[in-house]
Amino acid sequence: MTVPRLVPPALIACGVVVLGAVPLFTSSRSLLTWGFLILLYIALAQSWNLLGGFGGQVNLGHAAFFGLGALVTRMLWLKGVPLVLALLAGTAGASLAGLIVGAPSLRLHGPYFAIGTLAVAEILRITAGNVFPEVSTLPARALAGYHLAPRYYLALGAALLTMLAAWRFGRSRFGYGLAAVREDEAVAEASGVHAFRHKLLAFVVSSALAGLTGGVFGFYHVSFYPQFAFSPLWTFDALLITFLGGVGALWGPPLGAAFFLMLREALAFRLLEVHVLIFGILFIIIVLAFPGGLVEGWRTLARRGY
Amino acid sequence: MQRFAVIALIAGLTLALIAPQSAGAPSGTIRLGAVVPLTGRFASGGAQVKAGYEIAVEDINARGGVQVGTRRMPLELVMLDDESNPTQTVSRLEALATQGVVAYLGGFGSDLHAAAAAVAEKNRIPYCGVAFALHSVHQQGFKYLFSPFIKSPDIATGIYRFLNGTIPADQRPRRVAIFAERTDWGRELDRLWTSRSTENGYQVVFSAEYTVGTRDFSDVILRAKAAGAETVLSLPTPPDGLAIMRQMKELDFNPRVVLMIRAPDAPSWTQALGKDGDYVLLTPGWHFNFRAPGVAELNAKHQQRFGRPADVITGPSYACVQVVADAIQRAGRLDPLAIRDAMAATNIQTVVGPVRFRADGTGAQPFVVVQWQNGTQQLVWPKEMGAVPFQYPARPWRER
Amino acid sequence: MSGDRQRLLAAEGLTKTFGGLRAVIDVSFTVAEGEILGLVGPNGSGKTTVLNLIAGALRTDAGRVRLAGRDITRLPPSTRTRLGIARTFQLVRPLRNLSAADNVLVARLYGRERADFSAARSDSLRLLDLVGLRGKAQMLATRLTLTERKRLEIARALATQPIVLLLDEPLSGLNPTEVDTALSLLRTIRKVGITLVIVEHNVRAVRALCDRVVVLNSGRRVVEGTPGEALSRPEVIEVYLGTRSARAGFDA
Amino acid sequence: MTSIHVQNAVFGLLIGGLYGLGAVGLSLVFGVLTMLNVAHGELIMLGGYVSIWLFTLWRLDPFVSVLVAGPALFIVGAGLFWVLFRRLIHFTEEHKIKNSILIGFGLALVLQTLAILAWEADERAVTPSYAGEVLALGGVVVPLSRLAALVLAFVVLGGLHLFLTHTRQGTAIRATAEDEQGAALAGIPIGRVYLIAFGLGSALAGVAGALVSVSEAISPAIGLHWTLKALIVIVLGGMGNIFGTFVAGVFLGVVESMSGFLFGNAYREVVGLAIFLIVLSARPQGLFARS
Repeated sequence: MTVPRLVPPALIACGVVVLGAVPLFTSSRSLLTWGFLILLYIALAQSWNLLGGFGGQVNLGHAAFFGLGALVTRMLWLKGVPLVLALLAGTAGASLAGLIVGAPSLRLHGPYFAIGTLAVAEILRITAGNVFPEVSTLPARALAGYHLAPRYYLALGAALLTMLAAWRFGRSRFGYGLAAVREDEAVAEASGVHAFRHKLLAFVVSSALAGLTGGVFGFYHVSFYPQFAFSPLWTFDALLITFLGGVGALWGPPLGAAFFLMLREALAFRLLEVHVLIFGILFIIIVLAFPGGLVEGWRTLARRGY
Repeated sequence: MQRFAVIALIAGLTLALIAPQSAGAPSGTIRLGAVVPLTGRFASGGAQVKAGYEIAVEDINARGGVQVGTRRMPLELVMLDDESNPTQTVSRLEALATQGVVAYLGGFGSDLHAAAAAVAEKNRIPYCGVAFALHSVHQQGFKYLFSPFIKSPDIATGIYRFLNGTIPADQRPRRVAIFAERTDWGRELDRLWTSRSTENGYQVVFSAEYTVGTRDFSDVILRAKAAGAETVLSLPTPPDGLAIMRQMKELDFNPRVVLMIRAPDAPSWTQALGKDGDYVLLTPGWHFNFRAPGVAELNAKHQQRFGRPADVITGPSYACVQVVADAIQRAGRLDPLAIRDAMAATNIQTVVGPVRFRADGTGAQPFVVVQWQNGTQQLVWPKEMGAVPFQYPARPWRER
Repeated sequence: MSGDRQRLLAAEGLTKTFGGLRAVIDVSFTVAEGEILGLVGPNGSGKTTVLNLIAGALRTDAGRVRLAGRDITRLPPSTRTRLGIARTFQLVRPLRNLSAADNVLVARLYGRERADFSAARSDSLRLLDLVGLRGKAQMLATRLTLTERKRLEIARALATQPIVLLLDEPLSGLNPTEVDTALSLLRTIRKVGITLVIVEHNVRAVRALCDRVVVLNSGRRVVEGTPGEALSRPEVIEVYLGTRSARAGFDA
Repeated sequence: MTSIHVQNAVFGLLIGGLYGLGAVGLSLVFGVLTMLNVAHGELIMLGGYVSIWLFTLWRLDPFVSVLVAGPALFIVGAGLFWVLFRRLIHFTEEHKIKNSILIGFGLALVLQTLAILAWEADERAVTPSYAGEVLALGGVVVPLSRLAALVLAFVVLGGLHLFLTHTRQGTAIRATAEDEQGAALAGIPIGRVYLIAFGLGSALAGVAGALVSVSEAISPAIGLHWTLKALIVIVLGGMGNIFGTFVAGVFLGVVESMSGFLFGNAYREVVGLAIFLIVLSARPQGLFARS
C-alpha cells in the first residue's frame, strides 16, 4: 500500500493545472468565489494540519496567526505597499508571532496546550477589536478595479504551498522526526529527535502559512472588521475540515474542504431557514460513517473494491 | 455497505442541490437578491428584516407587480442566510449577482452591511439596506448604497432636540453618561453625542467604553452613578442591554432618562425584563403607530402572521422594497445602472414616510423616539406623527 | 585514552528527589568499554531512575554524568542519543502509528551517525532482520505482540548507532525460550563493541550475562562487584529476602 | 473607592459561580468518558429555555424550574449519548476526543437551529418579581436572586459530590474515570456508567442554563461563548477535577471584574485570559490538578 514517491507531487501538479485553468474558462463570480473559498480553506486547514496532524499538537489558536496575516497584509497593502511585500510582511509577522507564542506554549501538553493557545488567540482577538474597532472597507477606487481572478490565483498559490509543505512534512527526515514526536516524545528523544525544536519549527511553519492564508483573505475581502479574521471560527473550521478529511494525511484537508464547503453552500442556496440544521445532521452522519476521516474511508472502500 | 449508503446519499443530495442552481433568471420576474442573517448572533434582527421584505413583495405582487416599460412584472425575492458571518455575506451576494438579480436588499447589523455594501459597489448593483446607523459606511464614496434609515448624526442631534422639546428647561436631565461599546459605531455615537451635548445645554459627566459581550457592568454603572448622571445614552446589543438594565436596578442607579439603541427594539424586551424594561427610550427609526400610507395594511398583515403589529425594523425593511420597486418602475428597464440612477432620484411616500436620498445615500428620515410604557412600545416623538406623552422622569426602581 | 576506556560512562554522585521521596541518593559507578553492567535491586530501589538520569529523561538534582570524559549532565536526551547513549523502556513504547520499519528508520536518521535515506532504510531492514522482525517490517507497531515490540525496541535503540546501550528490564514478560533467544541477542550486540547497562530482575540472567553488577537499595548503592561475589554478599541477600523469585535465583 | 472595589468583586464572584457551574458538567464528561462535547454550551442554552418556557407559561419560579431543567436535560443528554456518542466508546482516546468534537460541532448546529425554529432568535430572560432585590451590607449590595443562584450552584455541587462519593453509581463513575479497564475488569458496566455520566453532565448544563436565565440573556447563539469559557475554566481548574473547576470559575469571574476596574472595561477578558496563561505557565496542570 505504499504510494510511489512522486505520485503526490504529480497529483498536486495536475490539480494546479486544472484549477489554474478555471478562471480562463469561466468568469462566473459565483464559481470563482466558491473556488476561492475552497482553496482558502484548503490552505487554512492544511496549515493547521502541519502542526495538528503531522505534529500531533492540537493548536486552538490558529485563528490568531490567520488574523495577524490578514491585519498586517491589508494595512500595508491599503497604505500602498506592493501586494507581494505586504503578503511577505504578513507571513513574517505571523511566523514571528508563532515563535513567540510557540516557545512557551509548547511546554504544555495535550488539552493544556490546546486551551492555552485558545487563550492566546482570544487575547489577540479582543485586543485587535479594541485597537482597530473600525471596519476596513476597500476604498471605492480599489473596488472599481477589483477582480476575482488574481485573488483566486493567490489562494491557489497558498493552497499549493501548504500542500507542498505537507508533502515534505510527510516525506522528509524532519517529517519522520515530527511523526516520532507526535507518537511519543520520550521515545523520539531516545531516538535522537529533539522534540521541542521539531514542535517549534512545525509551529512556526504552520503559523507562517496561516499568516499567508490570512493575507490572501485580507486581500480578497471587500470589507470586514479586523477582529473578524481573529475569530475562533477560523480555527474550528480548519480543525473540523482536517478531522473530517483525515488528520495527519496529505489529502485530508483538500478532501475535507471541498466536501465541507460544497455541502454547506449547496444547502445554503436551497434551504433558507433549515440549511444549518440539515448541514449539522449530514455532518454527524458522515462522521459516524467515517470516524477515521474521509481519506481513510476512501481507502477502505477502494480496498473493498467499490 | 452502510458507508456506501451514506456516500450515495450525500453525493446524490449534493448533486441534486447543485444541479438546478446554475439556471439563469427565468424571464418574467424581477429578481431582488437579499442576504439576511437568519442564524447566528444577528438572527433576531434578521427575522424582522425578512418579514418586511416578504410582506412588501407579497403586497406589490398582489397589486400586479411592477410596471417595467410596457410590461407588468412580479417581483421575485431570492433570499439567502449568511449565518451572521460577513464572509458568507460576501460569497452569497456574489452568487446572487450571477443569478441575475437587479438590486440587492441588505441584512442586519453594521458589519454585515459594511461588507455587503462594498460588494454591491464592486458588482455595480444598487443596494438598499436598513437596520444600520453607522454613518461612516456612507462616507466611503459609495455610489450604489442607499439607506432610508436614520444615521448616527440624526440620532445624536435628535435625542437632545427630543429632550428639549418635551421637558421644561428647569427639569432637563442635563448630566449625561455615555456607555459606548468598543466598536466603530460605538465610537461614532460617543463622539457625536459628546460634541452635540454642549450646544443643546447638556454636559457629558461620564463616558465609558466596554467590549461587546460584557457580563458585568458594575464598574461602569457605579462610576456613572458617582458622577451624578441623570441621562444614560447607550447602544448595547440585546444581551448587553439586558445586563445593563438589571445591574442598574441592582445597584440602584436611577437615571431620569435611559436611551438604548438596538437592544430594546425586539418585542422580547418586555418578556425578558417585565416592568423593569419600562421607561427605556429607543430610536429604531420607525414604529407601527407611525402615520404614513400603508402602515395600517402592513400592521394587519403582520398581525395575521405573527400575532402582533409590525416590528420596528420590519417597517423600514418594507420601505426598502417600496423604494426599489419604485426605482425600477421609473427606470423602465431591468438594468442595474439605470435602477441605481432612478434610486438616487427617489421621492416617494413609504411606510417610513417620505423618502429622498442625500448624495451619500442616506435618507432624510424623520427622527422617531419610542418608549417602553407598561410593557409596550409607544411612539413618543415626533408629536405630529401620532405620539403619546413621554413618561418623564423614569420612576426610581424602589418606587416601581 | 585508556582512562576513558575504563570510564567510558561514569555516574558521579547522582541524586534525585521526587516531591518528598528521595529516589536516588549519591549513586556513583563507572562502566568500562565493552562491558556489560547489571543494575540490580528490589522494586523501588531506584534502578530505573538511575537509567533515566543517565539517558537524560530526568534531570539530576546533584551529581554528574560523563560519557568518555565529557560532562553530559545538562544535555537533553536527544543530544545524548546523538552522542551515543541509547536506551529502551521498561514498558515498551513503540511509535504506535508508524510501521516497524519506520520506528527503526527514525532512530537511524537521527542517531549518532547521520545516514542518507536509502542507506538508513537498508540499515533499518538489516536491524529488523537481526531481531527477527524482517517479515513484519511494514506492520504498524500497534499490531505487534509484546515480545515483538520488545525486539523492535532493541532494534530502534541499535539504530541510533550507540556506544552505550541502556536496557530497562529487557527480559521481563518473556518465557524461558524467549529469554534464551534474547540473551544470545544481547551477547551478539556486545560482540559488535557496544557497551551495555542492564536493569534486570531475573537474577539468573544477570549471573549469566553481566561482567559486573551494581546493587541498589532504597536509592543507595549497596555493593558493586562481579555477579558471583556481589550477589552472595550477606547485605545483598538481606535486601532481597522475602521475594521468592529472587531467593530462587540465589539458591541456584 | 474601596467599597466600589468590593462591590465589583461581589459581582465578579456571582458571575464566576455561573462560569464554574457551566463548566462542571463538561469537566465531568471529559473526566469519565474522555469525550469533549463541544455542544455543552448549547445544552446550557436548552436549560435556559426550559426555565424561560416554564416561567412564560405558568409563571414558574426559575429556582423551581431548576428541578425540571436538570432532569429534562439528563434525559436529553442520555438520549444524545445513546444515539450519537455511544458509538465512540471503544475508540482509542485520541479518536474519542476527535470524533466527539466533530459530533459535538454538528450537534451544536442542529440545536441552535432547532432553538431558533422553536423560540425565535430573540434574547430572552426571566425576571421574577423579586429580581433586583438586594442585600445591602454597608456600602455593598448583593443581588438576592444571583446570590441564590450561587448558593444553589453550591448545593448542586455538594449533591454531586455526595452522589459521587456515597453511592454505588457514583463510585462506579469515579472508578471508571480513574481507570476504565480496571473498572471494566471489576465488573462495572462501563456502558451504563458512561450513559449516566453523560446524562449528569448534561443535567448540570441544564441547571446552569436555568440559573443563567435569571441573571443573563438566553438566545440560540449563546452556546459558543459558554463552551469556550467552560474549556478555559476546566483547564484552569485541572482537567476532570469537579471542585477545582468550580473554584476556577469563581476565580476567573472575580479576576475579570477586578481587572475591568483596573485596566478599563474593554480589557477585562484580556486580563482574565492573561492571568490564566500565567497560572498555566507556573502550574502546567492547572490550579488543582490531581497529582
